[in-house]
Amino acid sequence: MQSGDELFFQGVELMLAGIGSVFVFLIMLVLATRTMSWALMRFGRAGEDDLPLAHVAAISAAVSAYRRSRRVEE
Amino acid sequence: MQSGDELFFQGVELMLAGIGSVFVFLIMLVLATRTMSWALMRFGRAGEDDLPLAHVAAISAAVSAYRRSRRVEE
Amino acid sequence: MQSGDELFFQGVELMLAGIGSVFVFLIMLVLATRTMSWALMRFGRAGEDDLPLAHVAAISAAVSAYRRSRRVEE
Amino acid sequence: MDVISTILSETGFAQITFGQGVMILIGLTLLYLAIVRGFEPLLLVPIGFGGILANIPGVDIATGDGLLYLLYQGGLETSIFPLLIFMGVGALTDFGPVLANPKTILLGAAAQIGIFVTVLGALGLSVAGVMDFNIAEAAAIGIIGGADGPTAIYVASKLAPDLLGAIAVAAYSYMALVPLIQPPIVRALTSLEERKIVMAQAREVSKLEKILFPLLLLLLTALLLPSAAPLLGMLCFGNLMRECGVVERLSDTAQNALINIVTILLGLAVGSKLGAEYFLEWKTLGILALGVVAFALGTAGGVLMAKLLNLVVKDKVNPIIGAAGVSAVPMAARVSNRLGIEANPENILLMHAMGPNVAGVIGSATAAGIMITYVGGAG
Amino acid sequence: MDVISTILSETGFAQITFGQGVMILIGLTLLYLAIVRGFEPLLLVPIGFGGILANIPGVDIATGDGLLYLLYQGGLETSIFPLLIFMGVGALTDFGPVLANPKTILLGAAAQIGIFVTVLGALGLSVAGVMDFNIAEAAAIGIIGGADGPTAIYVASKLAPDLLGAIAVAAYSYMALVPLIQPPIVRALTSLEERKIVMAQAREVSKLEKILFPLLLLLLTALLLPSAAPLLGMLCFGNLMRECGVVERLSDTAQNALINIVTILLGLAVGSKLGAEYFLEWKTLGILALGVVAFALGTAGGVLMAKLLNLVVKDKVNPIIGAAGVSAVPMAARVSNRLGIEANPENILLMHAMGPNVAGVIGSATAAGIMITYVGGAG
Amino acid sequence: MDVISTILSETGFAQITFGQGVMILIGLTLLYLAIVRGFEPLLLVPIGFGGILANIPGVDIATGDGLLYLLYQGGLETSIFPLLIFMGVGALTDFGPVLANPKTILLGAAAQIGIFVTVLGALGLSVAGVMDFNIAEAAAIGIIGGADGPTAIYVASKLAPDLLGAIAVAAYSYMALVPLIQPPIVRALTSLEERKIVMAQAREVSKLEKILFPLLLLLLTALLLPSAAPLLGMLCFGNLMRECGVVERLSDTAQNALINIVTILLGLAVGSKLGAEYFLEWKTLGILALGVVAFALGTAGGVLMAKLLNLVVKDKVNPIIGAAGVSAVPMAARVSNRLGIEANPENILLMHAMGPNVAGVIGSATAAGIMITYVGGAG
Ligand code: NA
Ligand code: NA
Ligand code: NA
Repeated sequence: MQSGDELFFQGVELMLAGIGSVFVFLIMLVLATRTMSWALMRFGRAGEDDLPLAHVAAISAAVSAYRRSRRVEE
Repeated sequence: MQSGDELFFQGVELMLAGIGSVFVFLIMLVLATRTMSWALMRFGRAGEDDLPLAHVAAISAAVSAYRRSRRVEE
Repeated sequence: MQSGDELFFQGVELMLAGIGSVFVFLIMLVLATRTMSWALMRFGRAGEDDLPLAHVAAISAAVSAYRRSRRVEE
Repeated sequence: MDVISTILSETGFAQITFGQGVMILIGLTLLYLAIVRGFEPLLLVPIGFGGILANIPGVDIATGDGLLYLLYQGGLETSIFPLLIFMGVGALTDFGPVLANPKTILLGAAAQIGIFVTVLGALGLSVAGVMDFNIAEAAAIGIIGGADGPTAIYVASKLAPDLLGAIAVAAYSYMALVPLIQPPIVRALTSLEERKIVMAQAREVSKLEKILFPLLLLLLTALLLPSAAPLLGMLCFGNLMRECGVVERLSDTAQNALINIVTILLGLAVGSKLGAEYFLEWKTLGILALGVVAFALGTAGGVLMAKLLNLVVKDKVNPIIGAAGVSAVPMAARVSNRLGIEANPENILLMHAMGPNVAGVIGSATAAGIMITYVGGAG
Repeated sequence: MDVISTILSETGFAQITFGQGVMILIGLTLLYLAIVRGFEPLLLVPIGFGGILANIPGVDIATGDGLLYLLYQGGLETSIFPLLIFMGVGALTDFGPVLANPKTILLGAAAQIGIFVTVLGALGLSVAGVMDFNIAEAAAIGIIGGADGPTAIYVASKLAPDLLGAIAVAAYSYMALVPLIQPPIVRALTSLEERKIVMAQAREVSKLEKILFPLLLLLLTALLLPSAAPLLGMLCFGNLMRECGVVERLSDTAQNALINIVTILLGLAVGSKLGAEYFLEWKTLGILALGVVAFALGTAGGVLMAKLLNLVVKDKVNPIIGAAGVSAVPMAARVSNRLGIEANPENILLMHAMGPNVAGVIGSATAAGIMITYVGGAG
Repeated sequence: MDVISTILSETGFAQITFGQGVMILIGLTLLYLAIVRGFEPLLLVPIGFGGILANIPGVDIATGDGLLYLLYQGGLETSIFPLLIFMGVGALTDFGPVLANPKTILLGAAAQIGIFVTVLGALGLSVAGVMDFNIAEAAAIGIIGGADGPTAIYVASKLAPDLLGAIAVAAYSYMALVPLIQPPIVRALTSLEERKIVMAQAREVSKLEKILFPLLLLLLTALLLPSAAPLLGMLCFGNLMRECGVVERLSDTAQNALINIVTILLGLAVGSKLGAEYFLEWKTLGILALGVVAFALGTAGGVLMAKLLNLVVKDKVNPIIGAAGVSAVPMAARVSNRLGIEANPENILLMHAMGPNVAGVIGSATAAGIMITYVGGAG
């Protein structure tokens, strides 16, 4: 059980942290959105030059790289 | 375990009570339906003069009345 | 735990039995399909001369036959 | 080789029992009736197919962790499926004819007599030593006479789950056989003069009446017969969504996607109770016999109540429409219409018959509530 | 006879409590508001009806193995229903206005201030001894100010399940009352000159931006605020299905059959928490009072943030659209539009207001994640 | 302040592991392939998105009581989702081409050779010490060669749940890559003369044949291979609803709302097995390598069987359509058609290829039944 003061202090803490977090998160979203839109306008759509089978190779490479990195640690 | 006579008597009881209940219920439904239709024709649609926010007040009043009534009992 | 040889032998067994079963099953399906199509062309659609209530009689007869056969066994 | 003998021993040929073979044939019969004869296909196609699946040997489908058993457990043991179907039925039902002529509700009441007389009959068979039904089973069998599939399934799943398969098959079969069962009874109990009665044109029903009716029925249920509240409550909910005009998209889904999905799953779940061990019992014969008695008595009850009503009311009722009180919506109303045209080619009874027809749904749900209360309390 | 007294003792009349009677009237009031007044009918019809069902005496509907309890247990305790609704909301939402003018996201952020101030207010009432809310309950009440139904239900089901009924009723009622709550606040905080501001035509948004936006939001959530990932993740998933253009049939189902089915079931499940024992508490009055405070503060926060923004940005923002940041999609955006036309009949703010409006959905889901993290960690 | 450090420590940045980051990139790759490249988007969009959700750190989504885990538990551990999908596939499939030319079923049989050879290959890798697959895992991997998503998911969920994510990704990826994998194999195994063979116009198939076919298949399954009855039974049930003509509304729902809902939920549930701990294993590389081998061998098996058939039958079969026997409906049939046009611009093989194509679905479900029987009995 907590005293009324503690409870109220928790509320203040939650309010400040909450408002802060919402703003930080949504400001990041504004920046990310602007950056994305800018990048798309700047560079247009990426070329489609990769080989279709390349993705299996890519996934394989990722798994393989990961496992190798693990082995080093173990 | 019950004897055959008891079982059959239960059946008679269920039959009479069941038929009776169905009729009572549906006769009440006939009366209620007639009353509703009559009332709607007689009084037409109620006026729309209440304030929209009134409902929150109404719910609040109901809860409040209920809690007060409880307090008396407790 | 099983040895590698056992495991591989199991694989060979599963491969042979599996390929065999798939073929047996699907060859039976080819035969059944051909037979059905042939029968439908040969005999056309069966007459619709049975009495509609007959099905309850049929189900009853089936249940009854089954129960009688059980009684003999018991 | 070892593996070949394993595979051979796992074939259906090696494992099938005589009972399973019989049940597969019965399942095929149900599919035949549904597809070729048009017997309540929306339910009998899934039930019949489910019945076949339930009798495939050597694999868990209606048992263990098989799909049909999981559907049974999740949707029938909990009553969720029949209650959602009832919501959909509510969303599909227009209670206008009942509102236009409320006295037809009494026909829907009288047609439930068959239910309770049949319960007595089932117990009579027990007392006579012919069958061995307890009171819960007798009550579940009686509900077949309610001529309403989801109600019968709801009651059977609560009071007599092992008989569920046979009760559902009987209920839907006899609903499909209404055009055969009812006409001779109606003709025997009425004169040609009576069957020629032309009923007054029904009055217009206002939108507001239609909105208030499900609420009225709900409140009456809450105050008089709470045990019927799950079934009637969901019926009223569906109907309120239909009539209130502000939740079109929910009403539309309740009438289409949702009721269709639940119908498929419900049918398969009912099929799980068509295993040979449940269905191939003498009790099934008793259920089939008692079911047709219940339908016949209900039909007679409705017709006789209409004749009784005519002794006291000014606007005469054509007694044919009493037969529609059993429910079996909309088949029984159509049969009434046909019998009316037979007696008087200019007499279109369809809308008049819809009143007792939908009232019969309320009547059998009421009866279901009473059964559950009584058997829970006394049985 | 014994059976008659049994049946009489089982009627609702014999068993109903005063509290249940009051709750049935409240349920009817909610239905009246939904149907006649058009208050969020898609949710308040099922919730109001569920509330009546939950207060029918003597039968397990919202308790035991009753339908409403099973729906609550299966869909709300697990959070499955609100998450699937969020997926549907994502599939129904066009984030184009946000992409065209990302700074409006800040309005959606500021409008969440009401949430957190209300939490403090709820705790203040506790400290003052007026009410007795713990921190989890205070957090759940604050979320009403998010003006987003599924978010409020999601948070309440996790943090304060006993208050779920009252919180849902408050959230949907005030969302419906946005046209009454917001205009005086907006007029008080802005000058006519400000309300006349004409905003620049929004730019075209490309298909690719729309496809990438939900992925961007998902990644940001994953990296910054994982506790919001269930809600925001499903929102993004629905939105990606909508925008990606290759899964039309899934998107269509998520926007129609699926969201409708879940809405019906969710509403009934919420109704299960409108039992008298949950709702007829002083706490409910506190929730109703705090809810309107939260809405008012959120509105003010959005408007003031717009004025603040105008101090620094070149393209001025009409501060009215700050009010749309509370969410209450699309009601609040329409209110903004009406206020704009009132000030300047040629000023169509609707599309501009949709930006903060949908950003407000993201904002309150963000706030929900923070609440759950904080209360889980500290409460 | 304490709360800030709490919140910071709860961010994704603070908690994400290297493995989770890799998996999120793989999830994005799958979405790219699905959306931009059109790789089986109906499944790979939900699977890819689910894979990202499953790797968000610090929140229960694919674990504990998170949505994806609940979907996995409720729909995949029980096999309900793949079985309902199979019902929908049945409702979407026209078996007319199979009935018109039943010998094409043999092509669908031969194309399953790839499944079993791959099982042996997987075990060979184990014996050689390269990988460590047990027999259940090897069987589940082999089924990738069945080129049928729900079958692969069904088998993997029963025999090797930890490999489910990798197997599903491999199955759907290679199904999408059929236009790349098959043509070189077909060209290598056939002469231009053979590829130019024009097949006789298929005969008309009667409605009654189409109705009886699913029942015939069901009975054969019941008698010969009960372990395939859940999958094939649901396929037949869906197909019977489609063809019988009396349950249009159920068939329509099975083909649309129901299969779409289940597809969304299934995809997310599969995503729950794309956690780094399941997917980032050497075994995944083995699965990807073996999967393409299985597809290639299946293609070769179908083509060679067609050439074998031509030694004995009068009406020659164009061996290209043997490749369609792998299933991958309808992609493989379209590839066959394109190869036919390449050899002879007037040769439209599409309808002929649909025969082995849908027979391949039956073939891989058969193989699935055998795997489950054998591994259950011997493994
Ligand atoms: Na009835
Ligand atoms: Na909000
Ligand atoms: Na296949």
